[in-house]
Amino acid sequence: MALLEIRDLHKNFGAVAAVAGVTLSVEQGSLHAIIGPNGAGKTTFFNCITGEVAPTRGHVLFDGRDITGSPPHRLPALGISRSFQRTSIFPRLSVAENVWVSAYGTHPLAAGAMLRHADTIPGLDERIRDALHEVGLERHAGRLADELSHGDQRLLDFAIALAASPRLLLLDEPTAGLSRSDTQMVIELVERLKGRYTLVLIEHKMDMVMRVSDRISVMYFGRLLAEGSPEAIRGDLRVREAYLGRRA
Amino acid sequence: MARITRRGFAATAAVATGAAVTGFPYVVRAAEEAAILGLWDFTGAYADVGPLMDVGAQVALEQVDYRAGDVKLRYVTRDGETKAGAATRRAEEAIASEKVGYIIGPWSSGVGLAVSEVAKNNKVMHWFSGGTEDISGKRCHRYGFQWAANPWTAMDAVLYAFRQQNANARRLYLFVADYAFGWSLEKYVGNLAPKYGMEVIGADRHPLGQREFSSYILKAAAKNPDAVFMINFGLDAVSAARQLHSFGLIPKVPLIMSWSAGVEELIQLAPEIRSNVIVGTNYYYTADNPVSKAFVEAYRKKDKQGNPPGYAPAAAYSLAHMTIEAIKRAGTANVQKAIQSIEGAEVEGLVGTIKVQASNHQSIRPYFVLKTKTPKESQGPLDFGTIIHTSSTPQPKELNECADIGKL
Amino acid sequence: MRRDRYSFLLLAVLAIVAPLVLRPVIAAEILIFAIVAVANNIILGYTGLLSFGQATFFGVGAYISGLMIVHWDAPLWLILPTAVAANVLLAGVIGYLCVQRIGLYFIMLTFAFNQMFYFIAYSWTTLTGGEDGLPGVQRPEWLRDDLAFYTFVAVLALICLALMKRIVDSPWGRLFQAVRDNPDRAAATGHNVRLIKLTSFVVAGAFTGFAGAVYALLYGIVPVDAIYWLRSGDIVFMTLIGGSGNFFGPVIGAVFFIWLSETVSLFWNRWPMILGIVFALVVLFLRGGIVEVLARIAGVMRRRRDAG
Amino acid sequence: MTFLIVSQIINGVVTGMLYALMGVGLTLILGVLNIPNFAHGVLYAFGAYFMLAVTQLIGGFWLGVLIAPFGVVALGMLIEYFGVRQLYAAHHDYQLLFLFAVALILQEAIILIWGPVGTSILPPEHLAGAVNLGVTIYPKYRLAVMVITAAIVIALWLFLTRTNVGAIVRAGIENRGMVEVLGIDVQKVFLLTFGIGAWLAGIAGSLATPIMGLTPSMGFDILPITFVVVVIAGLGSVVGAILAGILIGLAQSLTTIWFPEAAQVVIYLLMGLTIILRPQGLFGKR
Repeated sequence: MALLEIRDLHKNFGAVAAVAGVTLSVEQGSLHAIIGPNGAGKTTFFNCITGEVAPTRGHVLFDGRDITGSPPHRLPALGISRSFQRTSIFPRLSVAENVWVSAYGTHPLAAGAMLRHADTIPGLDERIRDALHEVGLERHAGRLADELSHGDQRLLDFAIALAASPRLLLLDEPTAGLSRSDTQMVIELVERLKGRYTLVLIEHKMDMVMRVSDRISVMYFGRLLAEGSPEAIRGDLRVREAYLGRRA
Repeated sequence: MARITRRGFAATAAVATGAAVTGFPYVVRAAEEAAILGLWDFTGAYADVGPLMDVGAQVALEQVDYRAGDVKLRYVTRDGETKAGAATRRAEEAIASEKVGYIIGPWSSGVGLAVSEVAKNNKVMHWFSGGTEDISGKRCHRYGFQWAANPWTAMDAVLYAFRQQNANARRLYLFVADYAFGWSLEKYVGNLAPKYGMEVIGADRHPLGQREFSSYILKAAAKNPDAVFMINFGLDAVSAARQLHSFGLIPKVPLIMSWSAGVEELIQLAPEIRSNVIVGTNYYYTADNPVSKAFVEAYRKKDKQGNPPGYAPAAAYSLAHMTIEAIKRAGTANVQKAIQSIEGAEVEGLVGTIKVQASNHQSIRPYFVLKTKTPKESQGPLDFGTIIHTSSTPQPKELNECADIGKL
Repeated sequence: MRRDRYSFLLLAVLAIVAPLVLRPVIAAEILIFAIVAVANNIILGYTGLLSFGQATFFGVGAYISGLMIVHWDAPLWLILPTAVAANVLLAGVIGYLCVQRIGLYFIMLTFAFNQMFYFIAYSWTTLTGGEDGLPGVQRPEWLRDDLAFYTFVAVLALICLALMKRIVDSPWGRLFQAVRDNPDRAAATGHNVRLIKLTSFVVAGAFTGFAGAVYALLYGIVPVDAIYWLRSGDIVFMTLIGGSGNFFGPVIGAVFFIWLSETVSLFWNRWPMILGIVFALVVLFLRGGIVEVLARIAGVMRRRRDAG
Repeated sequence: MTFLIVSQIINGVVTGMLYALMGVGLTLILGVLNIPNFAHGVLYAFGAYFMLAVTQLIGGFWLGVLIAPFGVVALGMLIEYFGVRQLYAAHHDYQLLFLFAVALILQEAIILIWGPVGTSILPPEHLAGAVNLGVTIYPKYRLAVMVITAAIVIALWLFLTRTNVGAIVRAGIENRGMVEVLGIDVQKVFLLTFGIGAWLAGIAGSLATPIMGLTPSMGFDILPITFVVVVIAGLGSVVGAILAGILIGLAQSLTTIWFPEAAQVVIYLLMGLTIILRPQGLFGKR
């Protein structure tokens, strides 16, 4: 069953069509990667899903429900959570507080507990601990997020996304700008998450995508060029041309 | 380390005690010394007159060598900032730390009224010189005194003098600064004009601090008035006069600056602009009396440019002078006695005889009306005009709003 | 949390000592501005929004309180809640329009709205007294005495500070900080950023209006400069100079600001220049404010003690 | 009545052009440096006072108009170089607050140097008095100001659209990142933009002297109006700033015909209306 469905999505910036009619569905529990050379429209496509950009035409359906044009802050409550390409954390809050913000955002008590002390809201501690445990940052819980290393900050970004207990996790180039060892760490984390969450991954690092994905969609000039299993994509001539053509 | 801490603590305690003593409000005043607070606007909208007023007050105190009879006078100043909030706070502070019993100033009516409340609450004598009629009207109290002429007196004098000069003028167009002072003058002009065979054909209120009068001027010009009658003050009046000139309305049509600072305003206007102007003012430096002559001489020595004093320094001088008189007549620094001694008294002051009305603390004193000189007539850059009329006709009793001057 | 309790205890002690050292009305004024500065810090320090229009709420609070006393002789238990409610409404409307825009635009809008309300207050002389201010705001009988009034203000100020502390410690407070640090991330974690900004703005507006309402009682007059934009500048100044990174910093800032302007103005007529210079230096070199200085001194002393 | 309205329209355009000069300067600095220049008003005041200094020391009205704005440019560049530049790394709030502090300092400096009492400068003799336009009489000097400011606006437009430097400044407003990518020394662009903004404030100040006179507080009086111009125009729109300036000038002077007390409030009402109906400003894209 498809958890996320995109139907004929268009996005124009003036005369430029950044996304020109993409249709695709993401199966529950799968890791679906969207790749493509720079400028293929991946990020715009992604932003259309997260609500940061309103599509010109077309629909986004989550769990059968039309969420086209929902503002970003509505999505976590539905079960959609995301990480950011550039590490996006709250630098002047502690690591635990960073995760708290996300856990509280989808907390059922949210409205009623407004005037309690933030740290005494029942039910949050556990979720914060779990999220930090998942990425291995428990021992840094009390530290200021700003003081973490670059790689740890990226992990924190993941923890923030996970604390919302999402059904769908959108990952926007999770290894961009990371060192080799940090990249490895993130890949391992993604592999750990695979199967437990439905994952949409935007990447242009082919090797990583080939290694972790269940299914791959290739975008090129705003359109879907090809879609299929990693093996199928690897063998696809058009994909090869698109990548090689750019390189040449 | 421990020793330092202990010493530090002792020092802190000493400072705290000292401050507590000086700062505590209910301290017995030193015998026969009176502290006078000059609350002048050194910053804010009236920052231009603050320093001049300070000099004016100093002249008055120096003339008596800081003594009023047997009482020693101490003069302190604070910045009123042309802000009621700051001025009241400073007054409170000075009353506490300097044991001030007498306040003179500030310049602005709004701030003056606020300070008047402080004076009333703290039982401190307050002399004020600004345009508001409330000090001796609606909000009169036993501790507040008004030195400036009553606006009714002023408008009556100006209209009378203008009539003498321009027998055929009938139609007046008013520019009115939009605040309480402006309205009450506007009201009086409306009431008094028919008495002198004139009528108000239009009046425009402009915000205080207005610098752009062209639209008001065009409106006035459209009505073809026989005179432009301005009820505004300071830079507002100067800007308006300047622009009236650039539109060619004056000097063709006479201009009346009904409540003017005199010198301080006229000095900002080029001689061409001020060649057909009737100026009403609380003081002009050619006033023919010995107090004024001595003051002008002493003031010009102290002024950086040697300018003669205008309304502001004269007011400050006179406020100090009246305060000194009150203390001298009482023969003691006791504020209540000083107030009783000046109530109903007649003082030979800067503008001539000043009678302090006991019923509302309004000074009955001459108001001056000048006719400016044309560039040809003028005998120098500081020869602005001739006094053509003075009047001290008091405001009719039924118009005064001071119901009860209250108790000490 | 224990440290906060000590801070409050220290504040209470200082509040008791203050009228012995200062004239009660001046001490009361300092406390009133302490409320305003701490409230401003909820927007500035916690939410990361610079408002150049806090005088709007201060002034409106003051006018409401003044008018209710002058015209209806209304009791305080009615006046103070009315002032708060009105400012919640006003801050809601102004805030709603301002938070639509971010950054510089937000600042300029708060500033321009301040100016708009100033001119309304200024021009609507029949209501506000305009330039002359609104006089005759009599304190109720039991507050006529300055010391009694001070005690009243001190109690209110401590309650206000405690309430604001409660708010910044609540989930709202943490969300304010999240929005300050990273609005996009805050949105992506399920929070309505504009609503959070608006809440912060309204909270600050309410407390600022409350302080304004009390201020009207202080000298019995509501001066028009209560609502002038330069006062908004002063409020930002107090907040920053004390230290916007700390809840109690702005309290120190309010004390320092009033102390500085009082002392310097005694010596030099051009004292605002000194204020400007101090402010420029703080912005250039000491963005943590006085709190940072104190923290550094404390750090040095601790290190020295540890060494010795 | 017709002639009153006509003359008020001319009048509104003249004052509006002065607002426009201020607004454009503020917009340029805002667009390129991303700071609302709180010292913009005080730069305007310095334009007027430098004008006073030149006419007193050297003499000659037009010489003053020529020289004084460059004094302001020097002042503006000093502020940028020694203050604002030191704060680029910090949040832009701090730059703004620094400029606010500078405004306080410079306003006091005016009082220290030229004294607290206001003064005035007469228009040059060949522009003294008024001229009959048929529908209304109107001061010659104000008409001259209208022509001069229009010329300045056109010259500025040509500078921004036809020169390389202007193109860089425009690029800076559109997209600051691009300027950096193009390999241009951003710091120089900032300094230059601040200088141009200061020049515009300076020329507005010096041209305004015969109309508005000089007072130390004149900068703080015009600053809020300038902000409103930019808010109504929309962030970073030069054309918008010019039109918004004229719009405000017109609104102000037309209001005085029917409701003079509201002449000041009306510009803020206009602003409020703009924000409600078109939050990004009349010409703003962002």
